[in-house]
Amino acid sequence: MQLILNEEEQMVRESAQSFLADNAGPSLLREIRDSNNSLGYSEKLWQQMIELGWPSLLIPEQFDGLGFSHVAMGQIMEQAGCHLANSPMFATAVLGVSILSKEGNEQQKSQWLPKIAMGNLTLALALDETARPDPLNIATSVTKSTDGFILNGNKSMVIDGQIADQLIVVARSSGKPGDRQGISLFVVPRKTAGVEITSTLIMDSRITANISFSGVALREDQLIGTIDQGMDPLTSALNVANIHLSAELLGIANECLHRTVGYLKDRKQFGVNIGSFQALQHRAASLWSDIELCKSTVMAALRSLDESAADASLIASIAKVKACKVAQLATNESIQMHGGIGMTDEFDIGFFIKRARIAQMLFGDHRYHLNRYAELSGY
Amino acid sequence: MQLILNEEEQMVRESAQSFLADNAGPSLLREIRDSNNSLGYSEKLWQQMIELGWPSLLIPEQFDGLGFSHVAMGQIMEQAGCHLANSPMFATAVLGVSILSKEGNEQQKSQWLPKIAMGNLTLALALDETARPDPLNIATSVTKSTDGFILNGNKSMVIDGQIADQLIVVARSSGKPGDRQGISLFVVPRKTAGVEITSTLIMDSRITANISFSGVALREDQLIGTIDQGMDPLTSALNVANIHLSAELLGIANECLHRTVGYLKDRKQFGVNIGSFQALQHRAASLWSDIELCKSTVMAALRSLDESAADASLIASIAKVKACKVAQLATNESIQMHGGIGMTDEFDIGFFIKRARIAQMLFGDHRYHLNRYAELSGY
Amino acid sequence: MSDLTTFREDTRQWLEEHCPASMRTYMPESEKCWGGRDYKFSSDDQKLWLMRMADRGWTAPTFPKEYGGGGLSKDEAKVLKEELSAITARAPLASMGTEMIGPAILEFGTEALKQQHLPAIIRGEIRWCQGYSEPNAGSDLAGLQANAEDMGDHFIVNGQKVWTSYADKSDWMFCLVKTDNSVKHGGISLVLFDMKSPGVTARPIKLISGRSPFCETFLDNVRVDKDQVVGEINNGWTIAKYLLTHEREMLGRIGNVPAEKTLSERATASIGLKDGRLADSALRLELAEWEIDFQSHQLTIERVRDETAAASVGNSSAMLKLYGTQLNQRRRELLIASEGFDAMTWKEDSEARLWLRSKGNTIEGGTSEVQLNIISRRILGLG
Amino acid sequence: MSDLTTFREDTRQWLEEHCPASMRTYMPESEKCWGGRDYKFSSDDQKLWLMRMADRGWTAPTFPKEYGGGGLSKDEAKVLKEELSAITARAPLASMGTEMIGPAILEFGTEALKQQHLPAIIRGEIRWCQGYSEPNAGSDLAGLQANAEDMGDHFIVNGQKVWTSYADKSDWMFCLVKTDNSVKHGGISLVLFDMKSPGVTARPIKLISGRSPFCETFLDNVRVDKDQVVGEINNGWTIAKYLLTHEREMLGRIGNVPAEKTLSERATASIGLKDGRLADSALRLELAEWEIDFQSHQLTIERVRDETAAASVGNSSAMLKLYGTQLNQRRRELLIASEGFDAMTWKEDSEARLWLRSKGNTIEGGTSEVQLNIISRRILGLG
Repeated sequence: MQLILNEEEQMVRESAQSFLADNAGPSLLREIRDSNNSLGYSEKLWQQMIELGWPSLLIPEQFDGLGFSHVAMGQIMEQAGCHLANSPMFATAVLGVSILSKEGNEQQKSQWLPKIAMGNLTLALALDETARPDPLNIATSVTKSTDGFILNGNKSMVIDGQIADQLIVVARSSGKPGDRQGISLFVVPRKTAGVEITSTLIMDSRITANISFSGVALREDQLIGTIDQGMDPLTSALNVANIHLSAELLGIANECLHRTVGYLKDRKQFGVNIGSFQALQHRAASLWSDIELCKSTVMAALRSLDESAADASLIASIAKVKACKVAQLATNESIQMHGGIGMTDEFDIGFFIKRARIAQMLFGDHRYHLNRYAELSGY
Repeated sequence: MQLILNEEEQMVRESAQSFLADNAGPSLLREIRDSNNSLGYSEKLWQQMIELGWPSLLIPEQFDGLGFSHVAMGQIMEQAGCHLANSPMFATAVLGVSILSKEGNEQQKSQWLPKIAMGNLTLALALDETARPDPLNIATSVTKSTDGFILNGNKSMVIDGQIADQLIVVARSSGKPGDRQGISLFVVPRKTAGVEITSTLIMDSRITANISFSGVALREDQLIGTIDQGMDPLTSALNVANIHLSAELLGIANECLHRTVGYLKDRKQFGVNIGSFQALQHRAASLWSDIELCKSTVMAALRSLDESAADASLIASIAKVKACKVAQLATNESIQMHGGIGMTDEFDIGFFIKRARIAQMLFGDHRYHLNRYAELSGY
Repeated sequence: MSDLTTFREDTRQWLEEHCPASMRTYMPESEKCWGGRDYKFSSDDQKLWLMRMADRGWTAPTFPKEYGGGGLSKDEAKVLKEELSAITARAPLASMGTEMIGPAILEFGTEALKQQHLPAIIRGEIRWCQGYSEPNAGSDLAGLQANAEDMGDHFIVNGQKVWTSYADKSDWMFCLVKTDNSVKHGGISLVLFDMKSPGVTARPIKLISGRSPFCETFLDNVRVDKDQVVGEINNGWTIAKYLLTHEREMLGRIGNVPAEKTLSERATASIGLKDGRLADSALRLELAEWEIDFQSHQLTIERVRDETAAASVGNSSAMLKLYGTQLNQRRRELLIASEGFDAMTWKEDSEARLWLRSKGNTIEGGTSEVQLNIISRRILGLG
Repeated sequence: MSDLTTFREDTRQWLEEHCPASMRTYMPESEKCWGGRDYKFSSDDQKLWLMRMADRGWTAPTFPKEYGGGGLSKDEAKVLKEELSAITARAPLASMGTEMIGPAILEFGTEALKQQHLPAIIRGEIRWCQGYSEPNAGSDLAGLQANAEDMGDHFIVNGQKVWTSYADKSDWMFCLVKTDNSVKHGGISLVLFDMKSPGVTARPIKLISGRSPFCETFLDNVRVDKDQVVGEINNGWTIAKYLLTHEREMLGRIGNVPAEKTLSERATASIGLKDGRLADSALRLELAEWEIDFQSHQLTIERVRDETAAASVGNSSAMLKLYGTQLNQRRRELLIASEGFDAMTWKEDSEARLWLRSKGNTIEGGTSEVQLNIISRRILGLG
């Protein structure tokens, strides 16, 4: 396995880096927040991303996509972390595309993927029903009807659910909450009778949706994959999601280190730069080392997605554990080393700790994945 | 609850401190080790302890003891940790006396306690059967015979088993390994037909015993307490043991800090005392703070034994978790901060890490007690 | 002992009769009683409870009776504390006066200052704030620059203070100023002035939690009479250190207030048990470790007090502050981990805000790094 | 790529034919092949395996063929490594020669030195040790004092080295000496000499583990010919730093050898499962965390190599050493925790000894503190 970027990936990384440095960053996020923007992201930034072809990155060429690697997309996610660039990218072009291009039938792929590639369609995964993620804990139900299915239930914390054109809904077609068997996936247009969407502002200034489905009628062709067999494709999609979230967390951690080292060189107390204090030096050095390890796991995890590695679940949990822990350390250390100023809303570092914590929690925090790793390893 | 020593306790502490500083210490332990002493301790030191009345400290006055507090005895244990003073004190005068004076009948008490007080009798608790402590995991069996019981089974890691005059044997009189019910305690003289004792040298230069019981005939009056009801008194005794081991670990941790701070002031590199490096200062300060917390839990735990607190199990686990973790940190940090010299057998610090680890493992390490604390707390 | 027993019984009975039922319940942060000129009591009971306790001087139990204090011995005060906590009585007053400047005036102030300030502090009539840190004097507090020009019978103070807790809601400030610029560190005095004095402006600072418990305070030609200097002029650093010790001790108890539910109760309610164990096995162990450390810290506060004859706990306060603030951060981490996304919505009463706020605990009142410096230098003799 | 594929196939086939079956098994520490003049092979297969690999130069795969090396490219060497590990082949040679002084001679030595030393290193005929640390020059290595007096065509060396790994079993030493005493740091040269030279005495140091992998080495009027200086006289510090980087990289891989069982397999065997989970819930999570960190570290070694064109990994070696040695300590902690008292008996092969030995990992080859200094200065630019 090559743990370095190839030329194409390097190009994507550099382009994301310079584009987001110029067009995103904490100041844009602050502006979005303070203007009570109801999207939770900048429509202009999203349009620019579309122009750059980012939503099409993971879409195969035959569906008008670029067919780039997960490693390439991971570079964008990492830079989105560095520059706190909110957008529908993750929910649509990473998570949604992964499900559709892997599980969708030819008809579904040709219907949706080209639209996504053009930036004309956004998706959201309606999965969680409880405050703590657990993909087995699905009570939302689908029952057979004469010409399709009826969907009932409630979803919370749906990322981009407030704007997505189509919802990918995880529902239980048989069995009871906790069962692996009996999960099915459906595409449901937001504008369907019986679908009710309310927005919730969360800590990192994004907006998520609570969605209720009351007797929503679905056609057969809205089913993605096989009835009752949705858990495996869902697991694959969550592995993809967690690995890309790890890339985002890596970006956040790295940016926090970078800003903190800059501050250590700048801030004077007792007549010297506080970066001359060995206790802070050692902590910064230790953080840098942790980030180096995180870089390697994220790179290997992204590469393993491209190589369709058999142990993707294990690798995803390794990457998420490492990225969550490193991001937690980096954000905490960056506030502590900035001192009082880091606690103020006027200063930027607070945006990073907020965003990091949401990304940590999404689809399972380090505790969840540590346990999952041990379980998958048979102990 | 008073978390300071009363006059009597202060006197015991000071006397233990000065006596052990003069008569024990790493050099004595080294001598014992290098002379292949088959006791694992200095007989002379033990005789001096007897003269000081230490074995009689916890024995009630009506049985010729001093009737001092656990807090007082804890001061001796702590100093024994500081000065690495091996002796039969712990197994006989702490663990053995606790069982006998709480669970023994009048006849048993008058038979054994005065002898212990005089230094004429040593005890050992034959409990563990597996490499990882678990008091419920008892397979050693007693079965009813015409005029008493028959004992069969194997015990390992019996502290002072190689020298004890009488063994307190934990055996199963009914039920199966893992059951709380069906545990019984017996006093068995070492010189009993069917008792075979072999010695094992362990890392801290002490000697423990593996003991096998083959068809050992026991009389009714060798039973301590009630048949099948031994688990509660055993639990009490292990609480006492773990709290006193915590005191010993506190002594070790404190001595390691003391020696390390001394070395930091002494050792020069780069033309300055290494104690002038802030990274080491902060680690030493952090260790000192942890030790301060440990002091408080040990003091409170000892006091709660004297006050027969209802939640002794919870308190014992708190003390043991804290003491194990602090001792582990202190011993590791002391070797690291001493650098290469700390790794040599010629230097003393290695004796502390070895002793600490055995005391940590005895009757459950921090992981065991952390789990036990959560269990006892109902989560 | 017998005296103490009598005192305990009397106290218990008095509390039974005088502590209103509504004041024996869990106190949300928003119902803390701060007192002061403009304070709006949240209930009649809150006011009654303050008045009754203040009448006995039990808002400042160990302060001398002559200034309105309780005049209790250290042991009696401990008994009072135990009896209050036995009925989960709310603290009648949260006050920088009784906790911080009051003890300093008692120790270092003139008789006139004592008579002027202590009774009002004890009765919760005047709310105080602390003017210490400056933008360029954080960890290096002694490097402060707020300048007090000597005008004979008074000083004219100019400068800027930062991180002044609730300056916008306080009546008076105790403030460190530079009265001798000829020395780099030193030449510092502790002065008291009314926040209504001309030239005082307090501007709230918004924190990452979205709240503003701190202010920037601008001092623009503020007149301070010389009789409002605590201790000697130019010798304020001694008193500052004394106050910092008090502050550390106070911050060591941060978050340590009676709560509706314990941490493990809240975690169990959110996460649920599986086979009798908290379903999140990693969080379960972290929780147990926190509870053990928390109890160890509580016991250490007690032990240090038992060991110390003086009112202040001295250098140990650095350790208590270091550990107590970390514990509060860990508490907040465990709470948001327990509650998951419920804690992440940006509502007014979101756990997220308390979690974010707690990140400052290891910075305010002297960073953890400063505490470690104090311990390694003053206690271990390193450096 | 096609060339590499061919190389892989050829290599696989050659290994299949030439690696003895007994050399494809887990290697206990005691069967490591050190080579050297007096080495006693533990089996004929061990000797055969060394000879066969040495004949191809694959004991030093990237060394030039002219000196007996394998002459492989970096990519080919990676393939060889993968193929060796695919059949769990034992390392044919453990050598300070191929790992440390060999690369230094290649980079800095004269042609004569290369011809004299490299073939013997590659064939495992000469075992080397490293004379760096001194009693008063540990972390402050550049403060060393061993003195080399210039006698025209040779030096006379006097001094004491410490922590010399296996000096008592080695044939030659590469040694840092002071050739110019007029400067405090600097004036250092790297010299080579035979351990049989008159005046060299090696005395094993007993460690807390009861074993003696290190020696004190006394140098008493030891003659060293000037043609045995590597690089320029007085410029040895440059080469020393190069070698330290190599050493760090090597130590970063400490404990990372094929084992009979993985850590979690050993823990499961000792502790057992309960409801499918390791019965010790705290140890279970520590184990998972270790395995995750271990894999992250392995991937980092790989990534750093992929990123670095040069043979050496440069400053990143400090991070690899820092983390790798901590991981080995954690491994040993987890092993004794898993095995409990079985690990505590003081037998010759006790886990206790390996655990105690591992405490030195974060000290030898530059303490963790030195590594953190290197990272903060050279990489982060702090200080």
